[in-house]
Amino acid sequence: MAHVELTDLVKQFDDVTAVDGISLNIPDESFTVLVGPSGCGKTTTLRLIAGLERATDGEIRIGENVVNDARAYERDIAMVFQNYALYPHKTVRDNMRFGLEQHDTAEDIITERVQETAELLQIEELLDRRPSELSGGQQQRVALGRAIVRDPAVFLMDEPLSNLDAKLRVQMRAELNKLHEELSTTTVYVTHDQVEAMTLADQIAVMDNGQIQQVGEPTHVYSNPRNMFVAGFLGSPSMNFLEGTLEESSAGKFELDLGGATHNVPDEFTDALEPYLGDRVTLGIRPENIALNQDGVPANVHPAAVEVVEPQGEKTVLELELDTGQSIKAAVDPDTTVEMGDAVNLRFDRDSLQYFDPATGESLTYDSKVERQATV
Amino acid sequence: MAHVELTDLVKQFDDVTAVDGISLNIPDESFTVLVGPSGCGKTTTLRLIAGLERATDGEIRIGENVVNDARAYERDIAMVFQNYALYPHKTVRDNMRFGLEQHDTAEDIITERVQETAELLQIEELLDRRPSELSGGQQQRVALGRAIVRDPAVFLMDEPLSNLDAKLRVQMRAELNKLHEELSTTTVYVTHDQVEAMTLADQIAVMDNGQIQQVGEPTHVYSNPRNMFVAGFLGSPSMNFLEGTLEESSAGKFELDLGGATHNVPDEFTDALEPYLGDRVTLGIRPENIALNQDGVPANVHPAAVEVVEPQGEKTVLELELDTGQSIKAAVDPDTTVEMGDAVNLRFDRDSLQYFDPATGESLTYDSKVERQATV
Amino acid sequence: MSIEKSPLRRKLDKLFVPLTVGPTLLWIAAIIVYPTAKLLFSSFQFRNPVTNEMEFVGLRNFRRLIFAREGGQAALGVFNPSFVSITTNTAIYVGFSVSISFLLGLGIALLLDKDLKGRGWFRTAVIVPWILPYVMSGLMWRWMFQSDFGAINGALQRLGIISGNIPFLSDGALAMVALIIADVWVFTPFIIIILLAGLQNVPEQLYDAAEVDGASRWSRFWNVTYPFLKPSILVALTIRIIFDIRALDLVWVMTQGGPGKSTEVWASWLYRTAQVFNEPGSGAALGVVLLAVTFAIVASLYKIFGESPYQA
Amino acid sequence: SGGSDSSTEDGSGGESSDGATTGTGSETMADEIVFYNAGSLEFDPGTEANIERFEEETGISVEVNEVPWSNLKTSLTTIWRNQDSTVDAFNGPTWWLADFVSSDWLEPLGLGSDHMGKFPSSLTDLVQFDGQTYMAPEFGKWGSYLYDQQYLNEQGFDAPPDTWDEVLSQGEQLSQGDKSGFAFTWSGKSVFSFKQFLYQAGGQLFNDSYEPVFVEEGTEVLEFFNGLRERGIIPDGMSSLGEGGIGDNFIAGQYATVESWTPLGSRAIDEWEEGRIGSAKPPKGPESRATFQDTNGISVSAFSERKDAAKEFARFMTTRASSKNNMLVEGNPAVVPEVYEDDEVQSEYPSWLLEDMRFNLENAQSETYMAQPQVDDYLNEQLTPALLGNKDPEAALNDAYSNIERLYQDIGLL
Amino acid sequence: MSTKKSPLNRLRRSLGLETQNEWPSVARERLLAYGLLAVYVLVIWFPIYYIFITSLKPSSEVLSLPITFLPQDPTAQNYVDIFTNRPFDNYTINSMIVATTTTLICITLGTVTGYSFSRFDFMGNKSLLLSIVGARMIPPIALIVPFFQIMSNPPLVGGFTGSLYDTRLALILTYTFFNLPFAVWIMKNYFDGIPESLDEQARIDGCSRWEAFVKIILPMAKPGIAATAILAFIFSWNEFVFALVLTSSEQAQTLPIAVSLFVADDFVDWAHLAAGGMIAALPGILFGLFFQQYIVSGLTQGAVKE
Ligand SMILES: Nc1ncnc2c1ncn2[C@@H]1O[C@H](COP(=O)(O)OP(=O)(O)OP(=O)(O)O)[C@@H](O)[C@H]1O
Ligand SMILES: Nc1ncnc2c1ncn2[C@@H]1O[C@H](COP(=O)(O)OP(=O)(O)OP(=O)(O)O)[C@@H](O)[C@H]1O
Ligand SMILES: [Mg+2]
Ligand SMILES: [Mg+2]
Repeated sequence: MAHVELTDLVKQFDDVTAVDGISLNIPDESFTVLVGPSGCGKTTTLRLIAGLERATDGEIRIGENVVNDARAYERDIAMVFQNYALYPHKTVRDNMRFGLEQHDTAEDIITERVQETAELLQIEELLDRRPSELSGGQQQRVALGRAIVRDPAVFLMDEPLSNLDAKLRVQMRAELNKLHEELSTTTVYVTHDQVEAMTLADQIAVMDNGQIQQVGEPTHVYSNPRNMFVAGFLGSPSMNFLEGTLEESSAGKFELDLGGATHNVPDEFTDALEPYLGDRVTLGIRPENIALNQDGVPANVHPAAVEVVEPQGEKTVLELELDTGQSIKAAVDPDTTVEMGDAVNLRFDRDSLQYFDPATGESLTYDSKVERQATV
Repeated sequence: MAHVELTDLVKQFDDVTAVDGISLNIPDESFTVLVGPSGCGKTTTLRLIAGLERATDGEIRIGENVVNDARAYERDIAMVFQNYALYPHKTVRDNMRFGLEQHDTAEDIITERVQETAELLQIEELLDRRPSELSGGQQQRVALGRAIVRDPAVFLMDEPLSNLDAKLRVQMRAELNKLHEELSTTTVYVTHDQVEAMTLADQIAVMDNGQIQQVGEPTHVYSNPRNMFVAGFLGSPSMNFLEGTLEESSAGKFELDLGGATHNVPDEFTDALEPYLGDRVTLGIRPENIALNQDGVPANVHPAAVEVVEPQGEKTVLELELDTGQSIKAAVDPDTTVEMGDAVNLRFDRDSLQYFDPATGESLTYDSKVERQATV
Repeated sequence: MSIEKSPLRRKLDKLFVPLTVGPTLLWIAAIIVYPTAKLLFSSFQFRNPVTNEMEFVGLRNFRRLIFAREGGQAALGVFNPSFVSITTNTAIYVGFSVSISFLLGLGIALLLDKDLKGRGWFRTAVIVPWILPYVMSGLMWRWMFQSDFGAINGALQRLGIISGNIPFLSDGALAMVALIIADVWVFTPFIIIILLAGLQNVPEQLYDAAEVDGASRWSRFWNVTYPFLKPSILVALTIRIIFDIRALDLVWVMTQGGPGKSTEVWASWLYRTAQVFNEPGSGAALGVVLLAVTFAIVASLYKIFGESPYQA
Repeated sequence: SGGSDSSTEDGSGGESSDGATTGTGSETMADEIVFYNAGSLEFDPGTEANIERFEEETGISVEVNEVPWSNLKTSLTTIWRNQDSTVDAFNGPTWWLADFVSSDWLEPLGLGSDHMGKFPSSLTDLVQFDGQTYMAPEFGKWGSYLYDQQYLNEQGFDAPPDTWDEVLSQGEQLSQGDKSGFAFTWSGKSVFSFKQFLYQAGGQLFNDSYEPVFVEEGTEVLEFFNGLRERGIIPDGMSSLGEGGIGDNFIAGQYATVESWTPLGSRAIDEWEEGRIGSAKPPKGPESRATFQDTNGISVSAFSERKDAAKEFARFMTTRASSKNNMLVEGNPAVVPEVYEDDEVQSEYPSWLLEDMRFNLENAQSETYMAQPQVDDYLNEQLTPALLGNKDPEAALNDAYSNIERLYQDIGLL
Repeated sequence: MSTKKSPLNRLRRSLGLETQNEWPSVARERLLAYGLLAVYVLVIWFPIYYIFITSLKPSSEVLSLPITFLPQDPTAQNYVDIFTNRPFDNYTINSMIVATTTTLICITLGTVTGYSFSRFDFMGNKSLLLSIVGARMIPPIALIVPFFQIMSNPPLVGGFTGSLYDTRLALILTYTFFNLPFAVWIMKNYFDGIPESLDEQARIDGCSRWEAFVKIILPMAKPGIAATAILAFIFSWNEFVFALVLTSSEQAQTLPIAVSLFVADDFVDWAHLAAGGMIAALPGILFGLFFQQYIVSGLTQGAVKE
């Protein structure tokens, strides 16, 4: 096992820069998840680590060695491909044996390891079938098995659950979790499913446009996004953004003029926002941090009209129109009884407020929030 | 516009009975959603209504007419296919015009209707493009437009959103909702996505094995499933089932002996469950109706050990093992601080309890619950 | 809602399959089934050149075709030497040209399967020999091999490799070599196209998976490429062998089976018997044998390469 | 058509007339005929020139249809089996006559002895059946014996070998270095070469009652070849050399003597210096000095609807004048002996060559026999290994014999 | 990252020979592949080049030594000759008519039948399709005897008694035998690739089966039809054996026969043969150069898909 270190890594395809200078430290035994929208360079990063692509620039280090020039078969890694990439003409057993055979492992060790791994994944009875005779979830486990059986320095997994239906996905996610607890092999995991990212990761790296936007613990990143991209990318329905002008009220408090409504900035952000007085500032608030407040405390309460009510079973999502004309979503308790056209007052949870520079998208309050959390 | 009525409809393919005698009333202007697991006969039902398949038995009525023998082109319906089925060699405009032309609509009316519909769907600027030049969401709207422009008696939609990514799906779902408000065309909608089903439907029909298991308003069906299939099918994570023996306690109360733990049946179910005393009974409880109760009131509190913690952003899903060894899931607030291995007490929300006959899967308390709700 | 009543439109709709499939089936029956039946029938007949009548002779045509003629009686068990030598020629011709063009085609297809710029151009350049008329190709090669003014002797002499001219087409063994070269030239493009299509069916990710599994190039070929190529190999070999067994064009315009009988193959023998000797019965018998051999070869190829990687 | 039957009868009775009034309803001659030629007319400039003359003089236009040589006999057979009248006349070798005549597909040409009398009897025998002429001989091709006078002189011979024995004895001395003493055309034509030597040996393929009789003399022929090969007199690549190759090599000075087709003489005259080429009568075999002849002639279809014009065409193309013209234009040796005395011809060719050509013409032999292509094929099949020394001559010929005999039994001739 | 802009570097980049972004061994192999392919292409095109220049040489140059690899005195005379002295116009017209008609029949029947096989589950459709595919396995030469017999003496249909021997019709009928099963198969596979939901959508839009097929599916099948048509055309245009057997005069003989006529018993007129050969080869070369992708797709649809 080994840690992986990427330094200023670049991968250029003809006219596309798929990976645009990323640096990322993947500690030994960690479970690092790469997330990001489609085309942001997640797969390419993984393939660079695997040695399936050659880096245009930068350095890849696995353990102590710089491996830029080593081919995939010379690196001690195992990869789970998005669509499994099982050999369709080989049995499950032979699929699992293949990698070991290629590494000149002794016959009895191969047999033993395959048997062990199959037991671990509960696929012993499937060993003599071909991939086409397996269900999606079983194939998935075989793909995992093929990687695990090798006991490599690093696991790379490229959206390994993306083809499964919701139920199976939840199951497999749990199994992956257990597996990592057991084996502790350094793992780099790509997904575009946030729930997966949040639940599996020790460390999450949010990518966009070939660059890493933010790295950190999942819950940390979720509640302290560095910029609007990260803020908007994580969470569903995604964070609401309201843009306004930052002003100082007669009472010396800061407030955001939303053009028809006013949002009062909690005091703790005053320091951080001071430099931006008079500028345009974007307020971010997650739907689940908005509460309906029909009787309402006057401060930070925004009147709005209910446009769409989407009961989703465990929660109900409301689409609302603020008095300012802006649209906003709120996720509320399923037993909340509102109907289309109702007028409601919204209360934003003050602990969950975020402020961004609308021009650059950078968070204006990241540092102060993180500091504050650290002191709490 | 028209209502659709299916009576004892059967469709037999060689040795498969895809639709096995369903009767369903689809009221005029309603939005009826068919849900059910893969292969349960949803698509076949839709195709029967469309006239793309011929019924083996039973009757299909659209408006006042029995249409069993009418060919697809003779029924006044429009269908949106899962993969849109846009004509790739025609422009958006011609895609939309085609159906009207086939129905010998006057040229000026066609032009007008296409224009109106395009505006409604905000695809005016796309009218001269080909489908291959559109994004998935735009294609989706064109497919809808092609159906809408016809102003048919009935809309049929077969998993029209299944190819979209999560974000776009949410958007499109909202648009469909608005559209139906505006046009009020009778719509039959197939999906296997529950959120879609819950949010769109006036009426939801849950199918399994070619038969309709339950029909009703979405929230009604969600909270009052007729059987374990419906109960388990709707909701994610799905409902927990705990099987035990129904006994009468010394206090004259009913309780379920779960083999090591006891669950107290609320009094309101006593009447309904009376006949099953001494029998095996399955208790159903949704994960979101389970609360952690670390200090706990003794009644209906079940001690459990936390096995997996899956923070999912807006909620955290726990996998727990009851003292009885049974596995159970709970969905709790994201700021709940539990860790693997913690011992907790679970409290089941008594309003949300369901009781089933484990042999037939039928709900034992459906009638009494529905009655009670009616009186409230 | 309106239910349109248009009986004709409905009726035509119901007759869709009979109307679209019927004519073709009748046609195919007429042009394949009927001639095949007639072939069988003719193979039991003999045309008497004196009376010009077709006489029924039972299995005589087959006996004479396959068994020895000595003593005026068909001696069972001893093969007709012509049959043996022509069969040998056919086997040499088909065997060498198919295997050479297969290996060459596989090589070129593997090269073309690389991610090359201008691959379309190469493919165009490579495909052309196959779409020229075989007659023109045959004559072209006859011209290339012509002993005095042919380009091959000319070039070899100019390069100082040979001094005198080599009589390619008038020496039995060399004529066979020339024929095989022409055949390889004509048919390799076909192999290339089919195998290239097969290569493109190999899921790219399996190469990646194998590489990650530590497989060398050779191992990747056998474990990934080959299983996916098998169906294409099957098609390429089957069609190629059938083509060669039946190919008269090249042989007829290049050597007419000569010199002597050294390049006579089944196809040219059949043509000679049926047309030049005007002995349709024997020709038909040979045709029947050819059909049987073809089906046997196709069946055995399917045995060897038939399994697709996705089959259980 | 009913007309064809009656005209066949008519023709059989009108042998001595010149054919001007055959058939019913054909007082006026058709102004067009269709003529099937073997291969492209481009290779028959003599024929082409004569056709032009015919069209000019008679006003009948000739539509020439070229059929690949290997396919002509089959095409004609097909056409006639359907009693189709598309062909009026064709040009082909004498060997096909037996099959065609026995099927009643050819129209007697009604050429009297005034026309036929100018051909040598060896030739008229070939084209007449039961006293009727079915083909008008147009031009011929036969073996001629040529030698390199200069080289023979250098080796101390003033004359070429005159008999097979001399070919063998002189040959050894004449074969030195890359020079061969004797060569003859072989490739693809082994049956023709074989027949030529067979006639020189006094044999023939069939007797009058259709029995194959070639084995005895044929064995002598093959043994003669064996002698040539064993003593290294014939060139090594012999089996591979066709007509063109033999000619080229002879012109290149690789052979002392050669038996080949007549046109090679003209070529040597053109390409060699004066006096180097010599010509002689074919070496005498055990019984005769005969040569094989390959004569092309013109026949008329029994199904033609324009028989009169076609017959006139056949006659015209084979007059003395046409024969001469053909020889002058194309170098095809005339089949009319008188032509060799013509002044124009004499001025074109040396007299000694003409003399030998005429001798060959008059002493040529040939046969017409049924199922010719198959018979030739059976022979060919055995001759090739025998000529290469891979099969015992007698065994080979016996195999051919039994195959041919069986064929004739099948046909019902034996 | 520095990217040098010299033309050589640009070429190396565009050919994928640079190593910076790729494993050196991959770039090396690619260079080798270019080399091998170039050699192969040169070798296979040399004979075509040689016969082409032969067609531009006067006969005297063709048969003179030493042979020349560039025509000393290029002339189009051979081409003029074959159209004036020889009826190449007739042969060309015959070839056009035969190939075009065969192609039309094959694509018409092949398209409708292929469509039905692709879309309908009718009685015995599997085995019918199998027998159509199996028909492709029959070596045509085995059938020259019956074809010859049938064409020269066709079975009585509708009182017709004539012979089809030596007519273009005979060739057309015969060529459909090679091409129709192939056409059905290619088109069936092609239609399989067009989602059936489009037909259904059309029917929902108010089309009958026929209208859906003609108005929606057929326009989409154009590339498949083109591939089928090109292959059928080339096969018919190039066919030799049946043309040799079934025709005997310029009223029906096609170009391949015309070219073979330059081969006489003992002499070949190479100069004119080369010119005729180039004429016969022209469609093939043009199709190959401009429609290569259709040929490839037709062949793969027709062959590889099982
Ligand atoms: N071989 C290639 N040649 C050219 N461009 C490529 C290649 N591979 C990837 N790209 C481009 O690089 C960018 C990043 O691709 P990558 O596959 O890494 O995205 P991703 O983050 O994995 O996306 P997804 O979530 O859709 O899988 C994309 O714009 C893609 O089009
Ligand atoms: N044309 C057909 N021939 C035979 N069986 C069929 C046919 N169409 C559907 N079936 C079978 O009928 C059953 C119901 O199919 P249907 O397509 O209606 O399912 P579905 O509910 O739409 O499933 P999914 O969610 O996977 O689309 C399945 O078992 C299917 O295999
Ligand atoms: Mg990816
Ligand atoms: Mg479906």
